[in-house]
Amino acid sequence: MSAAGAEALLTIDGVGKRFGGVAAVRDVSFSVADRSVVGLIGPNGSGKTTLLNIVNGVLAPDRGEIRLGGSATAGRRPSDLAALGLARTFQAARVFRTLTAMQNLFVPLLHQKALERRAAHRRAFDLLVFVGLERHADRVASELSGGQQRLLEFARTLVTRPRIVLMDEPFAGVHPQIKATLIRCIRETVSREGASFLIVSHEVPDLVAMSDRMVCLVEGAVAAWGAPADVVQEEKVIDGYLGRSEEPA
Amino acid sequence: MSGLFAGYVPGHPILRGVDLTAQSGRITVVLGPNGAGKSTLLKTAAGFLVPLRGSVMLGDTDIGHLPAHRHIALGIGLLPQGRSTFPDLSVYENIELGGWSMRSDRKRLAAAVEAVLTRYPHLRELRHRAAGSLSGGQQRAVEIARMLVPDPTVLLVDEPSVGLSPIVARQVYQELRALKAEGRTILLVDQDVRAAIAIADYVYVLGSGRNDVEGDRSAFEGDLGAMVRGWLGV
Amino acid sequence: MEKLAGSVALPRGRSRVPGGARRAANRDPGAIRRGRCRTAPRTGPRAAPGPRFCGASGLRPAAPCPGYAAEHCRCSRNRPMITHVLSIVADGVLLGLIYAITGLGLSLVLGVMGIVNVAHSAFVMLGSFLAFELFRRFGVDPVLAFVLALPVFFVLGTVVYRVVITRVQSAAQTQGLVAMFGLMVLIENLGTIVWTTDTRVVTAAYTNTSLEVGGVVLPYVRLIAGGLALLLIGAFWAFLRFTLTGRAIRAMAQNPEAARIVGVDIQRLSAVMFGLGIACAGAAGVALAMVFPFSPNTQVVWLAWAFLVVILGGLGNVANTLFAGVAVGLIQAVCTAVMPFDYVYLVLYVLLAVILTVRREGLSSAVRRTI
Amino acid sequence: QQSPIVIGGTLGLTGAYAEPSTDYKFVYDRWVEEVNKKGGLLGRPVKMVIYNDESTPTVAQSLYNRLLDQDKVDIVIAPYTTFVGGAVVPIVMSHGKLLFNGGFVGINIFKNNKGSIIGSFTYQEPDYTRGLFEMLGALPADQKPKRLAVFTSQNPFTVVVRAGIAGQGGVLNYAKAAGIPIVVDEQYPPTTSDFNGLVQKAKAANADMVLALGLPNDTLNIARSVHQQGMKPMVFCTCGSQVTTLSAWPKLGAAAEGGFGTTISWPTQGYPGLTELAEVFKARGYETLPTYAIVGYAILQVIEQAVDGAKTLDQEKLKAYIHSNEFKTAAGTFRYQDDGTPVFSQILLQFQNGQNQVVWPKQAQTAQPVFAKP
Amino acid sequence: MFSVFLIPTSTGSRAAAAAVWAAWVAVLIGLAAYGLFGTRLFLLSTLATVFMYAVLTQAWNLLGGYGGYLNFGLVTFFGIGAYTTGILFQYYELSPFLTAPVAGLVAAIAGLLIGFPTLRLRGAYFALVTMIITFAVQILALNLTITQGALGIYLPRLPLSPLAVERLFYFVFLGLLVLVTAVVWAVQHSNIGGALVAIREDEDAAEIVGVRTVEVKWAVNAVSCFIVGVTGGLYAQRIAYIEPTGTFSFDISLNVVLMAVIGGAGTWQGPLIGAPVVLLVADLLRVTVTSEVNRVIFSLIVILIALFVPGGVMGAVSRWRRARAAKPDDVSGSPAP
Ligand SMILES: Nc1ncnc2c1ncn2[C@@H]1O[C@H](COP(=O)(O)OP(=O)(O)OP(=O)(O)O)[C@@H](O)[C@H]1O
Ligand SMILES: Nc1ncnc2c1ncn2[C@@H]1O[C@H](COP(=O)(O)OP(=O)(O)OP(=O)(O)O)[C@@H](O)[C@H]1O
Ligand SMILES: CC(C)C[C@H](N)C(=O)O
Ligand SMILES: [Mg+2]
Ligand SMILES: [Mg+2]
Repeated sequence: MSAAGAEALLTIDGVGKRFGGVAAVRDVSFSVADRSVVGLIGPNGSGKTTLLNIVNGVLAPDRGEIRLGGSATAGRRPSDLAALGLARTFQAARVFRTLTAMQNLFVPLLHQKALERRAAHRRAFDLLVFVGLERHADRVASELSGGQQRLLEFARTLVTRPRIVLMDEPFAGVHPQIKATLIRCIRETVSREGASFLIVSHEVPDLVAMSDRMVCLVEGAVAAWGAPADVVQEEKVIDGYLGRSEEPA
Repeated sequence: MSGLFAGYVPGHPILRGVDLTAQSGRITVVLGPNGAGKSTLLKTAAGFLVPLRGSVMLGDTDIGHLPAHRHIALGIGLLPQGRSTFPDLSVYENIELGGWSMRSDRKRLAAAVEAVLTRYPHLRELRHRAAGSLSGGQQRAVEIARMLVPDPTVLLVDEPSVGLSPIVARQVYQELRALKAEGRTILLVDQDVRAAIAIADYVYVLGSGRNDVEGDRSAFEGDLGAMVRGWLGV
Repeated sequence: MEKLAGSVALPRGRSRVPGGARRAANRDPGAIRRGRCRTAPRTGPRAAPGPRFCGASGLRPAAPCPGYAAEHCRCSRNRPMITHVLSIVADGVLLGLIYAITGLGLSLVLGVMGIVNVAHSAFVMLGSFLAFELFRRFGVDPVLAFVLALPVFFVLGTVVYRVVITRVQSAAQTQGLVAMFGLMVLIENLGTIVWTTDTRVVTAAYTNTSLEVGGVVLPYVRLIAGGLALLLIGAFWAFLRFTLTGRAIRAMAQNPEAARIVGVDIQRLSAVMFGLGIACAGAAGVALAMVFPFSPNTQVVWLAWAFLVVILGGLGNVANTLFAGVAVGLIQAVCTAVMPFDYVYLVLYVLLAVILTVRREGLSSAVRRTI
Repeated sequence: QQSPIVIGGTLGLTGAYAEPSTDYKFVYDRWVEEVNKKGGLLGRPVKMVIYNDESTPTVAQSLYNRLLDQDKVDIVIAPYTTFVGGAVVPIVMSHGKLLFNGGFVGINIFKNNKGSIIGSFTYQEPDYTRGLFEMLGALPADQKPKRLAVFTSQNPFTVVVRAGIAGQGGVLNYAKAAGIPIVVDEQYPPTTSDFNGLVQKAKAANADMVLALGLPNDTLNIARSVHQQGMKPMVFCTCGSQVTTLSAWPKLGAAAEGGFGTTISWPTQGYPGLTELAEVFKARGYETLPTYAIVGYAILQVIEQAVDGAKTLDQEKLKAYIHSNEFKTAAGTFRYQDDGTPVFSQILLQFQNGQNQVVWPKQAQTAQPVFAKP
Repeated sequence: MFSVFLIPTSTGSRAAAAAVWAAWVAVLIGLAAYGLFGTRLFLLSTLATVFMYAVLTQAWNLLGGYGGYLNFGLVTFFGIGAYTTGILFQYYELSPFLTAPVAGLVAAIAGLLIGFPTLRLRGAYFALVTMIITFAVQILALNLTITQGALGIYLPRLPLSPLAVERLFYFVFLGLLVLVTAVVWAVQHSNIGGALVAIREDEDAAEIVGVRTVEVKWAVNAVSCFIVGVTGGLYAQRIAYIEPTGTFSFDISLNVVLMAVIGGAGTWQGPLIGAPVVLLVADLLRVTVTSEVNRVIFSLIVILIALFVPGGVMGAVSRWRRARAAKPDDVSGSPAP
């Protein structure tokens, strides 16, 4: 298990977290390099969301350390981390229900400098066009369908030009065609804006195709870490996660 | 369902003339882009939305105007999109409440809960945990189990595999097959086109609140990519 | 508190005199408050040396009032300390039970339906007048009235639900609040028209008698009211915990949409729930009428106590409502015994705010639920 | 038909301090009827405008503005209770009107307005307990109470009942003069709901005299607690409001027995209108004539006699007339002092065998005071 | 900490928007004209009270309407403001007109101190704790020497005719209202407004997407308390007699919430509509139905509004607008190619 390289943007080092009797995350270490996509897979309840919550500052780890761009994140609030360029989506989409789609994209811009903000306003609309919500720009978010809310959330993470984005199952419930667009978008963001992504998804083939590296959690611990093609070949991963009866669906 | 109009804001239908038949004992799949109205369709069928026009028929009776809780009594179960557990109740209590419609017969209820727990043994292990503390996938499993307690004959299933790991997702589709084999009627909405079509008997595609394409599974199995592009009008 | 009072600088170089500055009080009516004589020593800003106990009896000395230098200690030595402490505890617990029952209905309605039922006190008032009228017209004992109040107010509650709440439930919480506010004003003023604003008392045969156990005096009305409170709270606790309907009610509180999905008739169950909440309010009104004087205007003070209990106990949590009520009662009794009464409520409120903020209620569960 | 003389004011018909307002209202209505039957004032009919101020000072202010400006009332009468009344005084004064005040006490407010407020309470806050202490003062030294407990509501008038003004009057000063030491001296917020703890304090201090300086609800509450705690103080006085004259007092049962209280006058004194008033109230189910009915009626009698005597509605002339004449009212014969309050007079009542009896002053006595033996 | 930056809005036709604006301006001019030339004392004084409550409601609206933090203890800061000017007058004979900003400052500081623990509470807990704090502060006011306890503080009435006094306060509160409304408008149309709504909808998510929720709530609460404190300070001069029971009356808090909700919480127009509706109706009833029946009728009206105008007047307006604006085509989602 290779730990963080010096240049890594996000380093997760020996992180553990228990909820009462449940060890949700144990001794997890891996890193997300600058300008890269890391796929995070693992069976249900293996601790993926919990890990994102820890990285994100929502939960404090029991042990271990997270480093973002070289500095430890311990004790920082989520909004501090957001200011450092961290953005995320949620497993169950969380949009601001009474704000319009457009206004939803403005929320993350509150503490940005006025100039950047003006630019971001323009960018916001482009992002809506991109995820296909431009016709819904002025509709309140609660009136969007489940998939549309997810797309809106996706757009919301990108509006601030984050350095690293955590995504919890961004493709769930998204139409295959749009999913392809999103994947393209992610790759382009990496190459053009130099952002990094840590993506949780159960859609393994897509993830394999887009990730630079991949990590698999099983029962809270890292079961495999490395090149995507290798990870999905690992016995442990196949046994615990993919199953073998058919080829991965 | 025929000529169905339904929506959330008065004078503002989302579904505009949908015709759809779910053959009894079959799996009928509904596909469509985000926002096409698939979930709206299921909600209408489950009684959460009252059709503005058109009818929802169960056998020969129009159930469109019955309140939601009557639908359960008629054997219609809904697995909604998104998350719908009771976070502070235990898993057991969550599942037990699935049998709310059988509350007058406690013995039957207890037996039904028992049967479901036997069917999903991993939930039995979790039964004392608060549902809100489970992972996303575990909660989805609770919801599926909860839906099955009253032994519904018609299942309205909205994106069942979202958030489930591949193994479990596959199990879910197998489960759906098994449920069909037990003679239940299933109306399945899904974005996992491949998996859905694989178990479908008949497929509808919705676009913008209207029927778009429909046909047997065989018609869809061929060139999936082309079909997908087809609905999008690219 | 002394600090607070003392830290405010008196202007224009007026000297600070221990026990309160005594100013030439022409344009200054405040001066007449200054020469206080109190049970607790209040000698100057920071001089209070904490409670001073008087002999072994644990009683407070009388304050050194101007002119009564000889009267520093007024302790009765025939009441041992233990009796005194027990009296305070008994007083606190009995009072706490009354607080608990006052908060119960409010907690249920707020916890389950999310409605800040400011009309709670109005139903309490109606309960009190039910007891009053039954007693005056038919000589019905308040204990019986308590039992009768439950079905009567249950029906009243479901009617109010059908007429008012159903229409506001889908809208925001504030809408329900406004409706309940209107209802409160309506009921209070109808009450004023029917019963006028005169203060009323219900005096049953046992009202003016007390039970004395080892020097501790327990008024019968308080014992009875406390017992009834315990019974009612126990019944509700069991109901919510052990019956399927109770679980459905809790489920509804957590996720109404999902409750509909499993086939719960939300409207009906909510009506039941609201009815139960109002039944509690009515019964609480009867219990209060047994113990305290009341009028259509004054029962609103119980709203504050009910809210206090609810926030301390947590929304919709029956067992905690009981503990919270008793805790508030005990704190009040103990504070009353050891400090000037005019600061007791302040201490109570501040303590409450502190407990609450330390516990940070309502935060943790929100995180767990949705992320 | 001439245009009517309009008398206007507010009452807290609803709200926290509403209790006596219905009594006032009843008396006002009755008086208007009487006066108009007699042909009105100055030959003009009398009309009374009474708004509901909801026991709220701001509302009362706005309503007095309306009364003075829109309704153009000729005579202004005060609302009930000091904290509402205190708020309207400046408004009435700035319109150059007299304020006929049967609604509240407040010696400072009277003084500050130099006789422009005409009162009908015959004793102001510092004097509330004067009668009681005068009666006790007449007792032999060894029969006086030895330990006094005082409970005071934090209300603008009861705090003065307790402390007096500038060293004058008030329980603190009277007790000192009478040589009765104070062993418990507690103030409570107006919203206090339970007094058991307080009463226990008095009991623990072996108080043999308990003064409840509060409004009706709290006073009744204290009375009941005192009884339930098994205290048998030699003197228990409801010296804040005139609670023993209210309908609820007898309903306390055993707890009411022996309680002292004050009022302004007593039907046996035969003041004009008093007996009739008492009868009317008896018919309404009141065992005792409420004090509020007396002061409310008395102030209207002052108005009636002043207007008839001065033959004008001009406020300055009325003021001059009032300050230089005597008025025969149900509250006694008024001679006004410079500050606009009538000369002191008070009746001390004790509730004996289910009935109020006058126990002081001697000349009005209907029964001897009875002191419980602790 | 953050700058106000107006964000573009794109709904509605320009002509209609212009008409609405024109109507608002016309109302304002009409009110100013009445203030100058009107001679009815009662109306002037009632309107001054309406303006005062509208200011309070606007201030409440900032955190309560947009942010969803239902403050049931607004009167705490109102009372603190009133007592600040009252005490400054009592001891230093400073006119409340001079010291009103100080009152605002003191209230804002109190708001910061009280906000520190309470703003972490959510939902009903926050509402109830703010209410309890009012009671606590009221008891302080009853007990402290400097406030003169239950006796209260008298301020001299201004040496003007009653009409001039009311006219003065009419304009003082009207001016304040215009100012405060402008602030609220700016907030609504800036990122802060969006952030506040985000906090109302999902505070954790707002924090995670980068809103410094604590700071935002604090700052907005302080601004709100400042406005309320200034208003309270001026109120003390107007009523000329402050004492704990009335100045810290829970009714004031409740009334403000009522007005906000009836007008439409979370919109800048809501308080402008809610305050007059509630107060004028109540006043009209008070003078037409003089018995206690007036409150019965009032309460029935309140209940009917709650039942049939959900979301308040502005809620009804926006629903009507949306129903009109929405073309059926809008509804169908078709994703971008
Ligand atoms: N707040 C909590 N309290 C108690 N246990 C928790 C809590 N949050 C998560 N857990 C437990 O920790 C484990 C990991 O949960 P987590 O949500 O991280 O899984 P996951 O990998 O995201 O799964 P999924 O793919 O199903 O979303 C699970 O067993 C879950 O039940
Ligand atoms: N509560 C609501 N109020 C108003 N409009 C709504 C509401 N929910 C959904 N809509 C609208 O109805 C349309 C259909 O939504 P629906 O949820 O049925 O889509 P869907 O086909 O299930 O999409 P997805 O695949 O994204 O879940 C969408 O345009 C959406 O914006
Ligand atoms: C000022 C008034 C309120 C006083 C009156 N004597 C009372 O008893 O209440
Ligand atoms: Mg997860
Ligand atoms: Mg859907």
